[in-house]
Amino acid sequence: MMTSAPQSFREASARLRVQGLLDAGSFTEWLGPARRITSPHLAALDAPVSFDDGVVVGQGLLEAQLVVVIAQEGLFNGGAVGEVHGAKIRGALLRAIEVRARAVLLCVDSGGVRLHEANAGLIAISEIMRALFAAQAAGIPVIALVGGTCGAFGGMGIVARLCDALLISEEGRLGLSGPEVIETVKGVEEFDSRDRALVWRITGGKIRRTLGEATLLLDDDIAAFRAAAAKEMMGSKTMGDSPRQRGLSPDALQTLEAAQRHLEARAALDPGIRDGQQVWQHMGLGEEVALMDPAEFNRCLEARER
Amino acid sequence: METLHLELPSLQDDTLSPQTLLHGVVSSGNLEVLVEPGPDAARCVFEVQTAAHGFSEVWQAVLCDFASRHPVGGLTFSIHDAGATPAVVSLRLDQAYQSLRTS
Amino acid sequence: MSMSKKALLDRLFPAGHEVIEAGQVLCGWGQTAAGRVHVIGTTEHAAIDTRIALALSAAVLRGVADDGNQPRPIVFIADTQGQALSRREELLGLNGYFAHLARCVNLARSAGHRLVTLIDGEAVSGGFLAFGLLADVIVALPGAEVRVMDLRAMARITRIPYERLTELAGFSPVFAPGADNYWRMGGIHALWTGTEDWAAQLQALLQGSHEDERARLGAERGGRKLAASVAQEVLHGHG
Amino acid sequence: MNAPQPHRVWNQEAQRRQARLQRSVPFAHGKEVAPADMVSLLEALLEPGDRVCLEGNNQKQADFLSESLAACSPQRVHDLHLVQSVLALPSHMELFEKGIARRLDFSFAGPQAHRLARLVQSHSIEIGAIHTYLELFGRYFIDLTPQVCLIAAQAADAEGNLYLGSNTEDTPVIVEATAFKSGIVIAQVNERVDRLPRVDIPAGWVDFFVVAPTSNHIEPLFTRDPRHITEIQVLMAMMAIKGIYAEYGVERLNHGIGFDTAAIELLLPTYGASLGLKGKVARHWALNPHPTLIPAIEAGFVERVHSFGSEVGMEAYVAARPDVFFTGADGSLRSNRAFCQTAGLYACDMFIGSTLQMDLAGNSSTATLGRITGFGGAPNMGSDARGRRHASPAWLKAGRERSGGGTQVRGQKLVVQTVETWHEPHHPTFVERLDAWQLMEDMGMALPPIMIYGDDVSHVVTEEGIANLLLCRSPEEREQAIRGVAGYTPVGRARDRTLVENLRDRGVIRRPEDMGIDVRDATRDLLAARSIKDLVRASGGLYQPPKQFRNW
Repeated sequence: MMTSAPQSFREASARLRVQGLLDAGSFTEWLGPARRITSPHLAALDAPVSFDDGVVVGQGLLEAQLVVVIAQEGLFNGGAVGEVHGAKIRGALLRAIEVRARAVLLCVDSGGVRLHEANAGLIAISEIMRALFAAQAAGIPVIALVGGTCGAFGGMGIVARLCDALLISEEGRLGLSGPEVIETVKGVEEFDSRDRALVWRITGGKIRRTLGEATLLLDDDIAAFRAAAAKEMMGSKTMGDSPRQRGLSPDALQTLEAAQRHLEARAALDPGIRDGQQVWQHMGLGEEVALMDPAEFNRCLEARER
Repeated sequence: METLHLELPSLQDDTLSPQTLLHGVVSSGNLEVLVEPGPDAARCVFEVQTAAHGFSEVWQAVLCDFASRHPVGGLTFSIHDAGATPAVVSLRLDQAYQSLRTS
Repeated sequence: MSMSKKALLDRLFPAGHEVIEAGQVLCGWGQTAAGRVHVIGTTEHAAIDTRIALALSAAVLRGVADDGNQPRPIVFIADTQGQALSRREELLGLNGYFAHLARCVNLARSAGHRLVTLIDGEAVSGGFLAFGLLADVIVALPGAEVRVMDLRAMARITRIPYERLTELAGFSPVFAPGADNYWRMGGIHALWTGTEDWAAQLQALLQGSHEDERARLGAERGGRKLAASVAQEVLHGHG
Repeated sequence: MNAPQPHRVWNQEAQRRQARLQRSVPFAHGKEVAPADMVSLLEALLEPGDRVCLEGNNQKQADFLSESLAACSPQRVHDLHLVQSVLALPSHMELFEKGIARRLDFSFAGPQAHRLARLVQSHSIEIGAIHTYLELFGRYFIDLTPQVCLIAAQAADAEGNLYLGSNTEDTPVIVEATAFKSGIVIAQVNERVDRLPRVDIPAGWVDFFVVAPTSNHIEPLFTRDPRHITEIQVLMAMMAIKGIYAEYGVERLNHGIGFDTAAIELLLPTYGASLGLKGKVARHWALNPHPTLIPAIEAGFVERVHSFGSEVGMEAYVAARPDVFFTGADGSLRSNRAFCQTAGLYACDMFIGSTLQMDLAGNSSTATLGRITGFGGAPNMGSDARGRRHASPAWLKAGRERSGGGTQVRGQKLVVQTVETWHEPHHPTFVERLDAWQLMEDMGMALPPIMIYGDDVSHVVTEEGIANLLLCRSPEEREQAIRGVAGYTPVGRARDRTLVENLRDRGVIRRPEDMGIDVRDATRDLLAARSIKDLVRASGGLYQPPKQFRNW
């Protein structure tokens, strides 16, 4: 009836994201909701459970290429990782190796560890990290997609940064400790979590892209995420010519040594810089940054990076 | 959590696809509903787990209306509810039914 | 260096060690019966910030580069209260520094370094995830506190009464702080007591598999019944 | 014979004013008072028992003056009688807690509703009455004229002329009542400038001004983030637009604030346009500059808006749309609460707003136990003005429906309540008895604090449908019409199903499907903006939302 707006990635459920990212009708879910593998730990605390424990995993096609897709549901317990939830992600990463997937699409939408099963969640995230390394070692690129309501925080903020590419929307957030936690412990002067503009200048898609932590800034549009993920997948090396292999590769060491220098340089930024605004000022960018749309913003940064 | 089991008469629609379907999300004021084939073509089964206590009468009323509004005989609806209002419950059930028809 | 850390090193490496502490970061070597091992870690319940994360990753990279084709084991001493809580650190992308550290640790594993973590003091949440928890073998020393969050804070955030949490913590290892809980869940391989010969025990850990066996361990020990089976089902199941 | 009494003095008020000014001399340089001297000045000129108006509406607040008053010694300043629109600041409450003020006549106490109720119960405060805005403004000229008013303005010049900027709000009516009845007018300003953009209050009406250390506080009360609009609210907005706006051809209207009405504003340019309603409904508004109205303005739906006050972040947008908004020569919004309330009461054909509770007679209230919120402007907007004489199609049609085919001598304002049947699992909107009755008993009030009287309500919109109360012919029908849209609340489940179906057949109750609305179409995709960022885009970058609403 009406001309429909682009389908918001942020507003879509994990299931709808999966549907929109993959070629139509190509998705097969593993351990789907009908299996009812819910969290016994939530139930023990009389908290609501979900049929898929808040994460959808399976395989499908992206531009006719076999991919594994993992999508956390940010609205269920803040997308937090519990025992079942974590095991599903780990299993899916390992299965990507088995089925020789062309890539893994990891839709991170999580505050980190689920407190109701905190110990299981913490170990699970460590296991996810190991499985992710294994997939990468097998030459399968893992692409993080961040644009949900919870962003990528805690252990899942680390996991997102382990991926080969990180696609983020302006609404997406990426960090370690949530602003509320910092405010609670260190006081409102350190971090006013109610100042949304500040929160986004510290953790939001634009500043993450500016610092090179995100590969690309995207519109809040599932189709934009799909197109960017496909491009990343096609641009990545295929299994045959992967530089990642068992044993010490001089390549890998040098890459990490270069990353070390890069991160050291960033940490040496003027200690007075505590706000994304200052980072942009430091780069000679002004107020105009705020209203630039993602395409314009990527172009602006690419021009500087060249 | 409170649980509720309800079996209600309803017409059957043979054209509905027999696959299972999950609709909605368990988050504050919302619910998820899993639709699956049920045991009896003339009845529909509801399994509800809800965080809101003391609302079994309201649930009964909402689900009765739903079962009489649509031909959902032969289906089972399993619901995890995190405090949805009856309006949201009805809407999600209607949407789930609609998805069944179009999938 | 604190007396306790020095005593720990003396006990682990009676044949000698040379470990420097600078800004809550430990770095050096210890002598075992099987040869030298790298010692890398944190002290005084360090809140891991970008500086510490960079010092740790630099130490790991140096170890990998120096050893070349003769990778020696790395012993991590974990003593961390978690990640630093700071706006500037978040702005810098602390999670990215942790990811980098994790990559370096994984590089060391790929290069054939055996990785052993000894928890001496505290091991909390993000600070633990970044390096200690990634080792091939993880050991809690006596008095080690391992946790994500204490129960009072957890009660406040989850709005579950504290009394209910403490009651449940009595029989479930899944959320309450405690090295023994992590042992039951397979996240910690061994709990050492005060009376054993730690040098010999460490020695025994310096060889072994690089596989991640924690989920299986958790199932065997009964503390984590689903992680292994669920991952296996996803890996081999049919939908 | 009534001969003039020989000894009667006819200018006692003016003499008293002179004495006050005399006592203030040491603390002022001409009209300008240093912030540090403000407490001394107030202590010098105020007298126990004075009627004081401390300007503060739900937007701008004379916060510095309020804090200064609260810092006065209760030995010197006490038993004041406050006559003011809104109690919003903690310092307002301190005045009563310290005994500086004792009696209160007011309209609204949203943020301080709990504290106010506690003060009433501990007898620390005497409440004269809780008013609507127009009522209180009226009494400023009859029996509640302030002796001293403490107001807020944007800027002053050296002589004491004042510029009010976008938030004129209550200032003119307060100053008018005070200055022309020998009162003292004291203003706090954000800045002193050599030349004002325009003079809103002439220096001759102003006795003192102070440049406050920080700019006066303004709450962005009328900003609703479209992110939080639900599908249910979209559905209700569709019903309201198709079943009421289109049906009656409502051209002149006021919206209450809330997500329900924000949804309507955001559906006009999409759903409304698809029904061909552009230019036919919602053309003239009495409304604050709601950011959610931007898409409808840009789409050409909205022709004119007059405002009670302004809204933070809308300044540049308003200045760039002078054909739509009332603006001064300097470009800034000209708002005026008293005039806009009058406009809402007499010149609008419809009010639509939400409430927390409604009873079987259609009476509604936002009062809940332990809170005295008061009324604000809704009762004026949401009432049929019996003084109205001019006709319009919407007014005539509603009047025809009410008269039921009898001789029609008047029209009827459309007063629409749009509510979800439950606002939370344990809080049904429809109730047998309003909490307001209990509150009345607890607080010793003369009447229950009812926001909108049931006999003024023309329509109730819920997710279940629309009840047209104009068509009800008896209290029983009215009750069943309300039950018939009350969903699964206890009130709704106690409906007489036969009677309700009867009412549906007569069009008294209409379900979405009766209006040709497919519930499946009610998705957030219909919203012309789904985020604050979308609103900024729609405004061409002119709307500058406050930081708590931005994510950039």
